[in-house]
Amino acid sequence: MSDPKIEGYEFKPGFKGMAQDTGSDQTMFKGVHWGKAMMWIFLLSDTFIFSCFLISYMKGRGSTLIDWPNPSEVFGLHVFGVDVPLLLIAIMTFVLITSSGTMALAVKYGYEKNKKMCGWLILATAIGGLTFVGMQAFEWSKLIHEGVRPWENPFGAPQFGSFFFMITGFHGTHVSIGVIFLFIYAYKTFKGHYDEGKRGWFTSIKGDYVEIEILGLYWHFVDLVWVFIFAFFYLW
Amino acid sequence: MSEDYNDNKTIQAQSSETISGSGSGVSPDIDYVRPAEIPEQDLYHGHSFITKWVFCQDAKVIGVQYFLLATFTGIIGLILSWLMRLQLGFPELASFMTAEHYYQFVTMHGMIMVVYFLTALFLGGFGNFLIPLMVGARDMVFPYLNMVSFWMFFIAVGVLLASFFVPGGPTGSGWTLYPPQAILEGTPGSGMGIMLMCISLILFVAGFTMGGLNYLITVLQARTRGMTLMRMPLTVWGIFTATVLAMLAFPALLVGALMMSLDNILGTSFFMPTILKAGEVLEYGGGSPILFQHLFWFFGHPEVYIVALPAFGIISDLISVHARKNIFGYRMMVWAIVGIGALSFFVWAHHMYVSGMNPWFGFFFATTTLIIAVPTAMKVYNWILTLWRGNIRLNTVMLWCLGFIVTFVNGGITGIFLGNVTVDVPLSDTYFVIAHFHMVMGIAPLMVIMGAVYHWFPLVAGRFLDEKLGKWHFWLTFLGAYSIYFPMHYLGFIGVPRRYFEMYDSPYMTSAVGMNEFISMAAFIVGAAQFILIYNIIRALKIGKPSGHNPWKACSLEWLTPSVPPEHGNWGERLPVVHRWAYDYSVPGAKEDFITQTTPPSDVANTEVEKT
Amino acid sequence: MHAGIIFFLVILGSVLFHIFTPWYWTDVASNWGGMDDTITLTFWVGGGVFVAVCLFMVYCVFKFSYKEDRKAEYKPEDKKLERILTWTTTLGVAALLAPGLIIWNQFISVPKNAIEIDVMAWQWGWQYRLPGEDGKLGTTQVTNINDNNPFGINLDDPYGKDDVMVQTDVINLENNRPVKILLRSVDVLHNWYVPQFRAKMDAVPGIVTYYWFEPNKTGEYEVLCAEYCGVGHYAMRGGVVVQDNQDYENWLQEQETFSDLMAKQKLLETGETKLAKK
Amino acid sequence: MSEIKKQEQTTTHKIGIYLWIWGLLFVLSFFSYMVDWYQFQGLLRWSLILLFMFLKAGLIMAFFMHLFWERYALVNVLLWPMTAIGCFIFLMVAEFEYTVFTRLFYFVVGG
Repeated sequence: MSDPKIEGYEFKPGFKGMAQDTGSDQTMFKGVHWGKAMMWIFLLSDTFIFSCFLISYMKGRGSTLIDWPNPSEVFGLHVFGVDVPLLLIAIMTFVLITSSGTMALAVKYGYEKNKKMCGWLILATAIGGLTFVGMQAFEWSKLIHEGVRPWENPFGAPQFGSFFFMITGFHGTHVSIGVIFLFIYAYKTFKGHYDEGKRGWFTSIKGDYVEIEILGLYWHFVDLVWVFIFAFFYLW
Repeated sequence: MSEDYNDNKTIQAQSSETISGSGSGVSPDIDYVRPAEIPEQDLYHGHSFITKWVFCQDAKVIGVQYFLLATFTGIIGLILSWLMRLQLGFPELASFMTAEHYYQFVTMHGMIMVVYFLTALFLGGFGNFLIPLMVGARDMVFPYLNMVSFWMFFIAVGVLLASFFVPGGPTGSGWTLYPPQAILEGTPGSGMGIMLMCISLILFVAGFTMGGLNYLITVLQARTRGMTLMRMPLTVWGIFTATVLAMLAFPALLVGALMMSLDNILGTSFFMPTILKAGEVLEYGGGSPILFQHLFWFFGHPEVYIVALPAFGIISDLISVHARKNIFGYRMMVWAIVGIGALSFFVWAHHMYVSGMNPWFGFFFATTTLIIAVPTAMKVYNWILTLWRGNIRLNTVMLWCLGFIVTFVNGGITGIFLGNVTVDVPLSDTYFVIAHFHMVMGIAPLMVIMGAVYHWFPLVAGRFLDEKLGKWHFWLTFLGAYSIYFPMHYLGFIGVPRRYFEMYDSPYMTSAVGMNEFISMAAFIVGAAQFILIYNIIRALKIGKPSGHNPWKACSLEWLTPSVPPEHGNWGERLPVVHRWAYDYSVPGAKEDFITQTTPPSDVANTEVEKT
Repeated sequence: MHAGIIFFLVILGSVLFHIFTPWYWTDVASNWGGMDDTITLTFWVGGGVFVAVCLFMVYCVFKFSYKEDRKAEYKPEDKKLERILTWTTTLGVAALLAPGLIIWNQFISVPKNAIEIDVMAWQWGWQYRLPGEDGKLGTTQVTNINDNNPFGINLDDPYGKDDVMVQTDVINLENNRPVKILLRSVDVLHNWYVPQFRAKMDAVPGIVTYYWFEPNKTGEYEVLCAEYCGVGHYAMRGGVVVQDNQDYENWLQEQETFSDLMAKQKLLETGETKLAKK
Repeated sequence: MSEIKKQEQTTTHKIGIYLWIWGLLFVLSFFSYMVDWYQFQGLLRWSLILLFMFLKAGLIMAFFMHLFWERYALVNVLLWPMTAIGCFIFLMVAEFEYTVFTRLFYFVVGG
């Protein structure tokens, strides 16, 4: 994204530009919408939440003397007579990445004011998210059926269940909130709220396609967190 | 960038006003400030009583709401501290109090004062009121979110206070809420009490996040023309940096509170190892209590600076205004605030030297902790160097500032005792710690709050607070508080551990009895003295002397609003344009002893003002 | 003006209080006199800074209080002065830090000849275990604890058999012999703290923490719990008796070992079964 | 203002770049799944997991979240706080090793 044009302000690249932007008046992030800056800072804060979860998980898993269950087996599926390790998780990962891709395209079409494409892509993203949540529900019920509880499990260290339900639950909550907002935004896109600058339902801020990018940031972040959970919880 | 808030007329009006005050034959372009790059903010103006005063979106009203609610909880905390002091000083008079009660009061006093009083007051109260005014914004950038933030805080306080009325009472696990005892029988409020505490904290964090995003984006993205970061008053710097810390530190508290709730309700074992209680092995195992302590202090240490940094910032402004002198070494002050803030994330385990963590951490954390002493000391030097060759008005506000310097230096020095790992070993968990942190993050910030109230009350209400009452208030508070906490250090030297309901009669502790009685007396007086302020405020609202515009002759923007007190939208028709930093006091050659931030350079061309 | 005088009196009062205070630390009774020295050092440096800063402030209040015709100095920055102050402070802080780190290094490295003592804490009391002839403590598990095995010693651990059990809250120590305190808790956090020995450490359930000291004054001392552990926290006391070599050996002889206890238990059980048979 | 608007409209990225990144993410996810499928163990497993994880995270942040095109002022504000997390992770590794050491030594192995 090349820099926006600002009257009376000349952009410099790289770290020089950083020093110049920081030292300038009015805004530090040049050309960045208030809402977008807010979402970034919020995501930074949220990153710290997930980091604390994952650090706690590391500390918990590292200091227990009971063997940690092998996630590859616990999360394996038995399909067509063969045991496939991590099958469901792999599918979930692919679904989430797919939805992340559609979201990225939705943002692009949003900025091009392509209402139809943008709306359909957001809807596709929402459906992807919904599928993910559904599969997570399936995974939870499967594990609960096998006797995994937050306080115990038949495979090994009790902390396994605790951390599993807590971390995936917290991530799942993020996905669910995202899905709700995706549906709302899809509705608003199709209705043309962003074209005509219709004010929001509560905040009375005028609508704009930048809101799609803001929602996109959130959605990509959810995907980003899943990358880490996938690596640390399922593969490690 | 978008046209959300676009109001083309205003933008045009602003852009055309690139040259202002081009009179007096000076070359006009020294007054040039580049045009506005942010469109005018469109605000929701309340009409009814509810939208104007209850669910209000005006940051100033929200600030006052925060202030009042925080003060209310603070008074509850104060009453709890009276009860504690009654037990410690005159146990025979406190026969109604059991050990359970005592520990509940200790816990609630600590949590209320640190989180629900000081944090909410500095960031929610002063932050909301001052940030938009000081950076020249019409309001916070997301007024609706700001309103929700306050009401979340309101609910959080409600939940917290509700815990007084549930079976078992509020939690009595100390404000640090250490598991395993926090959720085990044998600690008061280990069922509902700790649950409500965790819920309340989670709500507080959620609410604060909404407010904090507002403060940050307002400072970063909504400054007025000419307002660079290095021209902001230090108050804004302090609150801004504290908010950054809060945004990054509260997550750890949130995670800790959530995990402990799960341990409590679901019986998970995040923090719970195998435990034998009353001859029975509980259904826990494998968890690590130290993990909670790490999470808690990863939040807890930045939290100390969340309280301290706004105080640093505000005090710098107050001293500068009332000493009629620029703050000495402004850039050093800014970098010190930022540096202290950044370092505060690398020092947390100095609260845990004797917690049984990996002993090698002692080296790391002692070093990082003492490094923080350097920028902090620089700030102290700069405050007193600002007084040096100033023209000090010895009014109530200045008295609070001087009181702050004495208490803060005292508390800061004892901080070096506790940060230095070996020195900490005999002193930690004793009254020395209590005395230290009350001095440095109880009394010192309180001095700042009081100074700030006397300083900014004219802006909020358009009237002065009474000076005579103010002086009584100050001397009672300062001398009283100092005589509470200064001798208390020596209890710590004797080795009296903290959180003792009764001292019993260990030979070396009997001498503490007399001191405890004295401290309790002082505490009652200091607490009562605070009601002078409440009386003073009520009195001033009715019959206070009207203050008019800029009564202190300050340079910073908040005093330059067209109407006092400022209206919704702050600036009337046109946003101010800033040409200098907020500290041009006593510039040689200037007509008056202050040059406001909005004075264009051409007006003061004949003075020796420095370029900022 | 009055303000300046009162502030001056406050500073003066603080200094006088420190000089004449009847409240000060008890005589150190262990090798950690070094901790007292670091405290004293910090006191001199820190106290000096405190007095200097505050007196300077008082001076400014006297010298520069408001006069209509005076104009304050206008000097935003003084690079040189700031640099000097920064470096002096850094040096001072480093001078305080260095001895602290050196003594901490001693604190965490236990001498080889230290006798290990297992201090077991619960709500709200203490008991102690000493290694027997083999000089080693047996491993433990919280789940093993019962009336016959008050310390939860693992029965299959050969080192545990001869462990000496002191099932009271008073422990005897030998004068001038380093002890390594191994802290263990079965329920919540505790802290075994004797003010005269200066050192302290939390007992954390689920792990074993340690610290060491060398008592060097015979006598009786009181043990306090220094980490909040529930409503009984303030009443959780114990005792230490530091004795000379001979007295200590005598005391040690009288104590019961784990195998004694097991034997007694077995005797009791067989007696009971015999009784039941009759 | 209107000028800024026009500027932004013309600077949306070509669809190709998104599709490319999308494809790369699939490939990387597939690779990291393969790490488990072939049951690599030990150092190889961990370094591969971390490698693929950071590559994926980097791609998402840089291109999907547009961080690659943002100005350094924003990028640095977002990335520097991670040092605190890094420090936290590093110290917690030392901490759990110490915990597990005391547990093994005093509760299991002894001597």
